[in-house]
Amino acid sequence: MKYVFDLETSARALRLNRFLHSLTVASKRKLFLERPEEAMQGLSETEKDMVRHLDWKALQDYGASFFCLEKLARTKGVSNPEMVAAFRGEGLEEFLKTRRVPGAR
Amino acid sequence: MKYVFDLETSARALRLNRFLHSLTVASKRKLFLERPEEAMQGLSETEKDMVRHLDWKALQDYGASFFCLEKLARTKGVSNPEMVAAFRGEGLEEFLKTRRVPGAR
Amino acid sequence: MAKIIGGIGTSHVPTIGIAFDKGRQNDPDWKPLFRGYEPVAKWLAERKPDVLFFCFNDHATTFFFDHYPTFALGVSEEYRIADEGLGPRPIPSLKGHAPLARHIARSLVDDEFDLTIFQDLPLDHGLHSPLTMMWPTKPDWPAKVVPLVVNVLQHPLPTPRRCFKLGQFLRKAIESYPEDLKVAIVGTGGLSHQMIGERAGFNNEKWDLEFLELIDRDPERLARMPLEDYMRLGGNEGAEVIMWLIMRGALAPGARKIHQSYYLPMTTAMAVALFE
Amino acid sequence: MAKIIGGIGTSHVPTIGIAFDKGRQNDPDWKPLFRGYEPVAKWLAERKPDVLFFCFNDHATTFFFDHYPTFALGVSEEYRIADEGLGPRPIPSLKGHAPLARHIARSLVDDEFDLTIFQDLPLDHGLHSPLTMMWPTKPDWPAKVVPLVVNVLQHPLPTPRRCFKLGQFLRKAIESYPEDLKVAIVGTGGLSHQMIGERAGFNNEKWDLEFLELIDRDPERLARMPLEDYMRLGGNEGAEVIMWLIMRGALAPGARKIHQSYYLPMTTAMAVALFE
Ligand SMILES: [Fe+3]
Ligand SMILES: [Fe+3]
Repeated sequence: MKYVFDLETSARALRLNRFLHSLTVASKRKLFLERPEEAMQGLSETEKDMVRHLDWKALQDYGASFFCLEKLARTKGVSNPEMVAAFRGEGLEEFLKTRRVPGAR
Repeated sequence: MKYVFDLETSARALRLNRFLHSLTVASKRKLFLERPEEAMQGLSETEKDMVRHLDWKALQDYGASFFCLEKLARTKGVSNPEMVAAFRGEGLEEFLKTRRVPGAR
Repeated sequence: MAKIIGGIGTSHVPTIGIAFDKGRQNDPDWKPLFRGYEPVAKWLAERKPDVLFFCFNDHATTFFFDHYPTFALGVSEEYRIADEGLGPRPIPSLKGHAPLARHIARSLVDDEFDLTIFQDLPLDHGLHSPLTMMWPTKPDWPAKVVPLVVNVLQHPLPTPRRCFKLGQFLRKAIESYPEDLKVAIVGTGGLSHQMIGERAGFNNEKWDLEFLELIDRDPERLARMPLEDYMRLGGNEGAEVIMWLIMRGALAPGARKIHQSYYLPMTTAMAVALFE
Repeated sequence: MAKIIGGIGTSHVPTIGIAFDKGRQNDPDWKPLFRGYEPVAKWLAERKPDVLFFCFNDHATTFFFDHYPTFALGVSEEYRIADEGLGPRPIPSLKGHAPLARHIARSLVDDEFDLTIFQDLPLDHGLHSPLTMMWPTKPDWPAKVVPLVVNVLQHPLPTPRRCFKLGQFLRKAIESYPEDLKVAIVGTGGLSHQMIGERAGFNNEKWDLEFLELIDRDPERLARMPLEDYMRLGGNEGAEVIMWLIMRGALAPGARKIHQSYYLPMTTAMAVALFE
């Protein structure tokens, strides 16, 4: 898989990415944190499930833009290295061992 | 006055044009027709007054885009020939006399 | 390979769509307009293009001035009908040819056209007021569209030369699409009209007829004309005919006009022309 | 006449902004980064440009994929700080140089760049994470910005050659502005990083240092490289360094790099370079 965010991917995952993007709005974040199921109305069951479990790798493979995923990560207090580790199929600690300055995040 | 809708005009009248443009949304139109003052919240007093009086010429001179004004005209049941007549400083009947097929509107 | 089978130039006045929706085909005030489109509708019914590539402008309906593109290409499978203040017209949603549109996007961006890409947005009368004059709406549209939205509202506008060049590279883009598709190009807008200022109501039949001649015989000359000349000759809003240049640029240089109709009932000169 | 006094290339990693906001200037993990920006901050304090022209990308914050521009130029007097999921950063709204921006818009559209024009939209860390390393935020920003948002997210992206050419015409646009203004160009992004896929966490220090050399000595060679090479060498997301080419294209051909710093602590190689 090449993981290039192209027009085909963009179209396929537009609804999911729109939801993720909506978390840039404070009131949407609040709703999502307090009543996630209500906030996710309109997503498919597959999409909801990936979001419920913060399954970063599944979300990515489905077509979520990394930059839209960042909005979900910030909302849930997850750092980028945690997401990157998940994409690599590693735990955070394992990933940080490969970095020069593990504290710089 | 050249009446070219350029970036300076666009910036100057952005708030007014945004209001006019919002009338493409059915719920905004309904609000405007039922409770115009509430719908116009956020506009300046000058802007509100021009909208209240459907003062097409003043709205145009202020920087309203013709295509945004069309949204207000449709909402209020005003035809384009009526607006055009107002810009010329004529009444509708007077303007229609200058047209080849006055019924084609 | 995909092939361009012809081109259509047409006005996109909103009242054309309203006249259609109200069934005014035989109203004496509108009959000449409908008659003028009949040869075009017939040509489309016979030649059966798989895709109409539509060059038109949005009228501050879907696109607003806080984020305004010069050229915006639609890449969706479907486009809703926009609400312009009277509710959406009672016509089916448009079907987009997404794979062709995405191919065109890649080809044009590679050839240094700085496109905006849009999807899942509704389209206004700029596209579908002429479309209902040419294509049946029942039981559904007969084929698909690819929409190209052009800025002719907020200056600076693209130059006439840029529009013509875009057409030429659009031809290259379409002809490099691997599937066998028949594509017709539609350029919309004009002819002469001015909706604003003291000169509102302005028309120029002489220039209109000259334009209809030049777009056939000498489009390069139109491409060299500055936008200011279009505004002076055809009215501020009439300058939108630069969108016909995209269509003309996409046709084979030897393409010829095989039909033309011109009708000037009210504020905008309504024209349709067919090229093959 | 306006004059380009120099250029800056810089990463725009969001953690740079967070480190600044948390006052990590002397944290051993961040100190090397802050040190690297000191000569740039000093140069700006001394040379006092009136305007920073910023080439950067939005991160699906203000611009969403339903309407996505290749090149979007901001023409506002002011830009709010965007909320990217943590609330807006505690820094002042940015002041835009609207008259210069509008002049650039006219000049570039005339030179066949198909810009999207935006106004009254908030800007994300792509612009202000590097900005706070170089400019004081108190009592307010010392001068104005003109933002150019580039698509490096949704393929097709503009070609490296197109970016370089845009820089060259940007120079022409700025130099034809009648007012005496000192302008510095900032190109942001990179260096090597990949945030997605099995290769997430990828870096390439060798390529990064080569890039920092070529952007100084042989930008034409960088302009000729296909985007695929940038992605292969610098990672999918690292390909965003094509935005440095806009900056480099806008500088005098004889401009030279007078400072460089490189720091690779985590997932993205952070670099800053100054040209005069
Ligand atoms: Fe129009
Ligand atoms: Fe970035």
